[in-house]
Amino acid sequence: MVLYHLIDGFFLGGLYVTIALGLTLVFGVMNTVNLAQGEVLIGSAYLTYTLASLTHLDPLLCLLLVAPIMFVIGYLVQRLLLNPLIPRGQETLLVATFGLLLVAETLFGLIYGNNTLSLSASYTLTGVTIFGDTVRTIYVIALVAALFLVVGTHLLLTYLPLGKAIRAAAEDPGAAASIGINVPLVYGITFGLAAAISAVGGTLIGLSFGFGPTTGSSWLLRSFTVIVLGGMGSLWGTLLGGLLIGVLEEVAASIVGPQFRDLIVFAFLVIVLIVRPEGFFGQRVGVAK
Amino acid sequence: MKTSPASAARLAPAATWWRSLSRLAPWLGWGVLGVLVLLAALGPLYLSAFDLVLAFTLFNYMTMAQSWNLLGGYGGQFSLGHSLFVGAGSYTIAVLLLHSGLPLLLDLVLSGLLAAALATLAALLLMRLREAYFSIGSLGLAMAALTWMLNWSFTGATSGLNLPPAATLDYSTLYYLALGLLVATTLTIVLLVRSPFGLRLMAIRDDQEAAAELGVNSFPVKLVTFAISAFFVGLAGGLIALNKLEIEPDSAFSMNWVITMIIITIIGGIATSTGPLLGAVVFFTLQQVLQNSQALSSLLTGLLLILIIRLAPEGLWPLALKLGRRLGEALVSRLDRSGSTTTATALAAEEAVRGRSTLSDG
Amino acid sequence: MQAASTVGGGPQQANEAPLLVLRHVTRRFGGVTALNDISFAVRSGELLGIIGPNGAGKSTLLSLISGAQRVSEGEILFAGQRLDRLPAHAIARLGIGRAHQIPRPFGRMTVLQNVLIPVHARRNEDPGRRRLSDDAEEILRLCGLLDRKDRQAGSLTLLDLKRLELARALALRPRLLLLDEVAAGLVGQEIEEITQLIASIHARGVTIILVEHVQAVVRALAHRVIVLDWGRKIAEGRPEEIARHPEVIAVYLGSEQGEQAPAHQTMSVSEPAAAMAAARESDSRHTLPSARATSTAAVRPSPPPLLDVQHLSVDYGKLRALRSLDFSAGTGEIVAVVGANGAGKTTLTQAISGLVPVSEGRILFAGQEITRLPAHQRSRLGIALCHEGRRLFREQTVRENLELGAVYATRGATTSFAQRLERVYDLFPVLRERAGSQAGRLSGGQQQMVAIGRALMAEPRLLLLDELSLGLAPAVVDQLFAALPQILAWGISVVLIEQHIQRSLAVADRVYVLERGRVVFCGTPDEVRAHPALQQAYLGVAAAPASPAGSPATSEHEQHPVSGS
Amino acid sequence: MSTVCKAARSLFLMAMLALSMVACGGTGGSSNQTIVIGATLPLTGALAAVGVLLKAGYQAAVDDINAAGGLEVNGQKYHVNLVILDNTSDPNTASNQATTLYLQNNAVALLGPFTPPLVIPVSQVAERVKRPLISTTAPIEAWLSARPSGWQYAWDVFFDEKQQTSMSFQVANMVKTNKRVALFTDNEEDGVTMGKLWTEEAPQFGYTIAYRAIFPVGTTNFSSQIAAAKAANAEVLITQMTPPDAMALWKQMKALGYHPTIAESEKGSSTTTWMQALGNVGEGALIANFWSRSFNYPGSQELAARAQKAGIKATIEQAGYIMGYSITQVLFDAIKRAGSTDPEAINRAIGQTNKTYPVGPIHFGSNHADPVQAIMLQWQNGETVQVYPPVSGVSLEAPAKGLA
Repeated sequence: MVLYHLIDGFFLGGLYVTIALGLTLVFGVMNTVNLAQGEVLIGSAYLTYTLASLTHLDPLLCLLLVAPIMFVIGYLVQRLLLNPLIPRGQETLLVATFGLLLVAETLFGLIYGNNTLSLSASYTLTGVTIFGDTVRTIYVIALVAALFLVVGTHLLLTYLPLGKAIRAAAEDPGAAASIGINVPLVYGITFGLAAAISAVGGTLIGLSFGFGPTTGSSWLLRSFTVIVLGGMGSLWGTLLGGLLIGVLEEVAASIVGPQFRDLIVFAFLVIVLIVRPEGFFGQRVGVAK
Repeated sequence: MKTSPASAARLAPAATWWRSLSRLAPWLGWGVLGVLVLLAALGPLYLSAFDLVLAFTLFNYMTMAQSWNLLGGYGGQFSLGHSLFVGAGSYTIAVLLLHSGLPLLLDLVLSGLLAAALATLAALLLMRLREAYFSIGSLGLAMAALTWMLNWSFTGATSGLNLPPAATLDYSTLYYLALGLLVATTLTIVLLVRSPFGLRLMAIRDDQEAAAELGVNSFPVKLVTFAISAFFVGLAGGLIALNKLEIEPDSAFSMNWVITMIIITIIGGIATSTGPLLGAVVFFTLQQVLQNSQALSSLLTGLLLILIIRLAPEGLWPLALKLGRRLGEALVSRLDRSGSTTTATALAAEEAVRGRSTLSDG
Repeated sequence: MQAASTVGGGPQQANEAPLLVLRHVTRRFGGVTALNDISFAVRSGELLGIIGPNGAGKSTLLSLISGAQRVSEGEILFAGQRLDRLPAHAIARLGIGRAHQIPRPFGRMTVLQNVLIPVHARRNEDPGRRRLSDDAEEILRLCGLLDRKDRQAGSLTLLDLKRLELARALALRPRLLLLDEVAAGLVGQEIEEITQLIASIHARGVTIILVEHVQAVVRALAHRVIVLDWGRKIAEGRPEEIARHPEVIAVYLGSEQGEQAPAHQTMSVSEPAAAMAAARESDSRHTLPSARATSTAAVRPSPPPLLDVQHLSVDYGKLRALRSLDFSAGTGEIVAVVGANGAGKTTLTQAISGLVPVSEGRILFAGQEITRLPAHQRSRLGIALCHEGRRLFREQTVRENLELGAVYATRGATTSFAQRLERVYDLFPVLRERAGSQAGRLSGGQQQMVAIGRALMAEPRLLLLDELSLGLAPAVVDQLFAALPQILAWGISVVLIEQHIQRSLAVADRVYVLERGRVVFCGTPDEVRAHPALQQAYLGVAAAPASPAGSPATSEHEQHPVSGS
Repeated sequence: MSTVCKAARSLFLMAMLALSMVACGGTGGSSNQTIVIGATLPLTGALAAVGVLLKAGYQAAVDDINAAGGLEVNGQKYHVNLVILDNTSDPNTASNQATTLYLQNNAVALLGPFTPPLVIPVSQVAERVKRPLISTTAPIEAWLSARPSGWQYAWDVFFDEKQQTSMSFQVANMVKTNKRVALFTDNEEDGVTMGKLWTEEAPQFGYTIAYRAIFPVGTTNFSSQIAAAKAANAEVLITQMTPPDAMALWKQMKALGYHPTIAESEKGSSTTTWMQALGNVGEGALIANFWSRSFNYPGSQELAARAQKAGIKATIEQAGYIMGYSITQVLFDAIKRAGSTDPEAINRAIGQTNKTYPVGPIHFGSNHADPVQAIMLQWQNGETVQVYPPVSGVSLEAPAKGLA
């Protein structure tokens, strides 16, 4: 049974990675905590839902369109709203993203109603046998997606000119600007990229569980735990943090009972922050290799 | 008042008039204060039961935002965990009323004290964290407390507690309690901010390292600020429980409390002592007017927040002061040019009073 | 001022046990050793000067004493008590006050409130609130800030902020005062005022450690001087001795050029009296702008210059950093910009490259107006900036840094990426070897090469080099300067900011002398060498520090016409 | 000086507010010809699906009485004004809105929201202002325990949970199982109360609780618990959890290959979103209710038809509509009987209710609660049908089709 919790938590952790990655990217590059991350996730799920019910395509296939749309939305939000606020400091950005959270939550309710929706696909109802235990196929897909996203983001940041520009802008916006990097553009792209990555996380949430207008905040809290554990803004830290939180949740739930699952996760969040605010793995995206 | 020397010379009569008004300001202030205290104290005489309930809720909003502002505004510690203290206050008074024979007022004070004790503990834990880390840490603590309360059978777990019917106070008593708490909170915070302690607090906010090199020990300052802020929020939580008579974790520890405090403070003006009061009026009015369409209400609140942070990040109160001062100056100069200082309107007088105190509005 | 009565005594009482002792103090940041095995003692009532080039570790040293930073090794004793284990606030309450080089006011509080903070910190002698605020006002009067006590600290001018720094440190009623470049960014009258202020504080018996770039101030005040270079103590002695110390000369002037220009060296360093005389001869800055106008017109190249800066003003909040400044650089030129710290050199390069907004004036580049263009677009037009402090992307490799320089830069480049990379590698062969290393792991000299290389990768038409040799060993500096002719040969114009003044004069076609945000002189290196304005601006020697000046308050009003707005 | 100024300014604002309150105070009054009835309902948020059904039911009853010329009290016809506020499923808001409705809108009585977390705070307000409230919520036990001294002004109509628990096992008895039960309940009031009852009652019917899971609302991943239930070889599944959580559980049981014979989904499958979200997986889920098409109380079929026309198609949703309609009628009858709009009189009259309404006979006990008859429904082909007590033409599908 313990082995089962480990395995299940591990795969579930993959899902957590996909939801926290966007937060990591934004914090790593812009030093901003995006309080509306939950709404980015849920918004993507709604978009996928709309597209899937219009076209009857597979939700994961819909991502091909949803991710670019989320990219554009993220880009525009950053350029039009957040970018002018950057000089005013973190607090201002916190409040601005908080305003976005309120607006987005309400809009979801107005547009889609308040019922819990979920995305359907054949693989959400099947399992895969691993070491003799059955794990939901969608979790396996999530883990693969997580690995794909982390490695992909890493490659992008490391090898593509755009990625290098992102890292340069993260490390020293002034120096970056003076070698020809359009820093606001890079920030906008980063935010858009984070939103596009979150589109994957959001769609996976919709497939694995369900979502309503107000579900976002619980995923925001989950994401916080993941990135705090991994070291705020660290790419590989997010991967490790997500997997660890997944395992921790499942194992803790099995030991002290599922009703204490959240208590343990939040207590863990606080303890990690107090003991090692920089997290346990690695450094910020912008400066991490 | 930033009239340049040259223009001041040109506008001599009006400027004199202006200055003499400013000198009158404190007396004007005392006068208005007296009238208002009287008006508020006599509330139950001319207000309906429903108005009393509204005022009760509004006063609590003001108290909570004011307290949050002490830590978040003057102290620069952007707490996302203040819901914890609302819940702690609510639960303390409920538990005491149910299990102890202590008088109600003492229970109320104890609920504030317990919140303060919890805050001291929280401050010890979160002391090292700054900026986003502090915010997330405080949020984590509040969420941990909520999940704990959801499972604690002593406080009824998810069902929560029901206050004994004997604890039912009439609306005018609740009104006076909330009013008293608001006045006490505002006075305490205004005095505190003006005291050496307040100076130290703001110095830490502006530059903790520089403050340390000038002999400011940030540790006790942060600790006490956190405790005081939580004390008043805890008292407000106790009052809320006394009004609702029924509490359960999800609403007592709801994130909505801290969200409300932040929205009110930001809208009204962070790190000003009038801002939270004004913000509460704006927020509460919006809530009441639009209570038939909650969606529109929260949509507008969100948009208002974004607009404020984008266009007037200091908040409405400093904005109003700025506009008022500009208007006042324009009026003075116009009056002076036309040479008639006789038609001194009440409006201009008020602007003068307001404009004068901007400089001191920390 | 109460300090006099409490502390008592003055420089005369210097025989007792030292007030402050540093023993083998070392401070490391990660792999970098900022201070290496520093030992010295300060007697009660002494005024100790600490000098050294930028990056020598002076500010770090003060941070260790004030407790803002922890020592890595060694110990610090104050009146026999260990300081290095105490938190900063406890050290402050022992009576150690510090004024920062870059003022750190509590910007949202008033001037009086700023000063009240340290006044309240002296709790053990609390004689009641009324007395304390009287005390604060007394200190503000002493520092010439009394009439501005209700202003928001964030709205003060630089001089006033420096005064506020001093006032706050004094309000601790310190036994030991740590002054970090209090005169930096000030000139002439202002330096004089601050010097007098320090002298009067010292006369009241306060022991002072003075870190200072403006040597005139050090010379006028210090009993003893310690010279730091690159974290090491290289000399210690009386000010006159230090001025003749060969290693100090090397540090300030560079070994090679120091020999090549013996005449100048004699004048500027070895003979302070002569320097002062020269300064007096030049009398005041106020005559200089006209001189500047004529000489600028004469020297300005006849075809339209590549870079033409007209009446440029830059403000940082209330502080005007550049004042209606004219500047130009022609194709194929090396233009040197010299001036004291805070004269506006870095601001000039940043304004040209678009990193700070321009308040007034225009900037033309290759005939195109770029005044309002964002930084990255200017870079793409061919303006490359090599930042002070290098500002490499430390976690990325050398090659990645170079690539980043190329990818987003100049449009219409004539050479291919590979060609440019080869050129940079040929220029600095060591970079080819270290191509795969993380930039942050290189030595300072190599990092500077990467920084220059990164700027060159854009195939710029104008290269702005801000503090080319800052904190580098002479041998490395030689290497860097040797690269300049090659860079010129590629058709790149250079604007050079360099603290090794003789070196920059040796390579420059033209020289601008900046002082307090203005061009006070412009001409060929020879003209500059012959002109006393250089000494005035670079060494900050204004009128003789000893002569008493008028009341600070009145002169302040004349100096800052904008301060009231 | 500025301290004084500041305090003065603060108070000035308060005065402005006080004045504005006085100004607003008079607006909500009722004319002689109008009776105001209020309701704070969860029209958005987690419980919105049920809230809109109750709203439609309340509104239909009020429309009917107004169409008939109004409510006749003491020979005079009153127009009924129903004021409905949306509490976004938030207890704090519900409490505030109840106060508003009573004191500001001068509602003589309130119709209730739904579920204990919302009904209890509103009931407390009713007690405080001493005006009646009729609500419908399960479990009654949780509602009763909230005020040990007994409710004076709040009334509740719902089926009795004891009856419901026994029914769960009686339904399970209809097919052959190993009588091992996996019990999933969340930690909300109803989950806690019901979980306890099922655990207590199981032995009487010869069932063992082979696996018991308690978890917070909002739990998303149930893999471990499902694995444990599977390992415990439980063929009977009983759950009481919110719709989102129940849907997540059902999907995951399907994915992980857990095939219970009996699968009861209390609360979770109470609206058509169940089938919309789950598709075929939701088939075969059981849920207790108080009304089905087989009921033939006066007016009940007509109401069902009206609900159908209003877009409320599933039987289980029509039940909510009919319940809403019925308790509104209970209130109207009480007002008529009271012969005045005095809340005290109305409250007394409610206690005397004894009549058959579309939802069934209603008669309050001394504890202010009325247990109506419970029945068991099963989702079959996207619709709920009554499987217990058995009706002709319908049979219990087991094992649960969606999970098989």
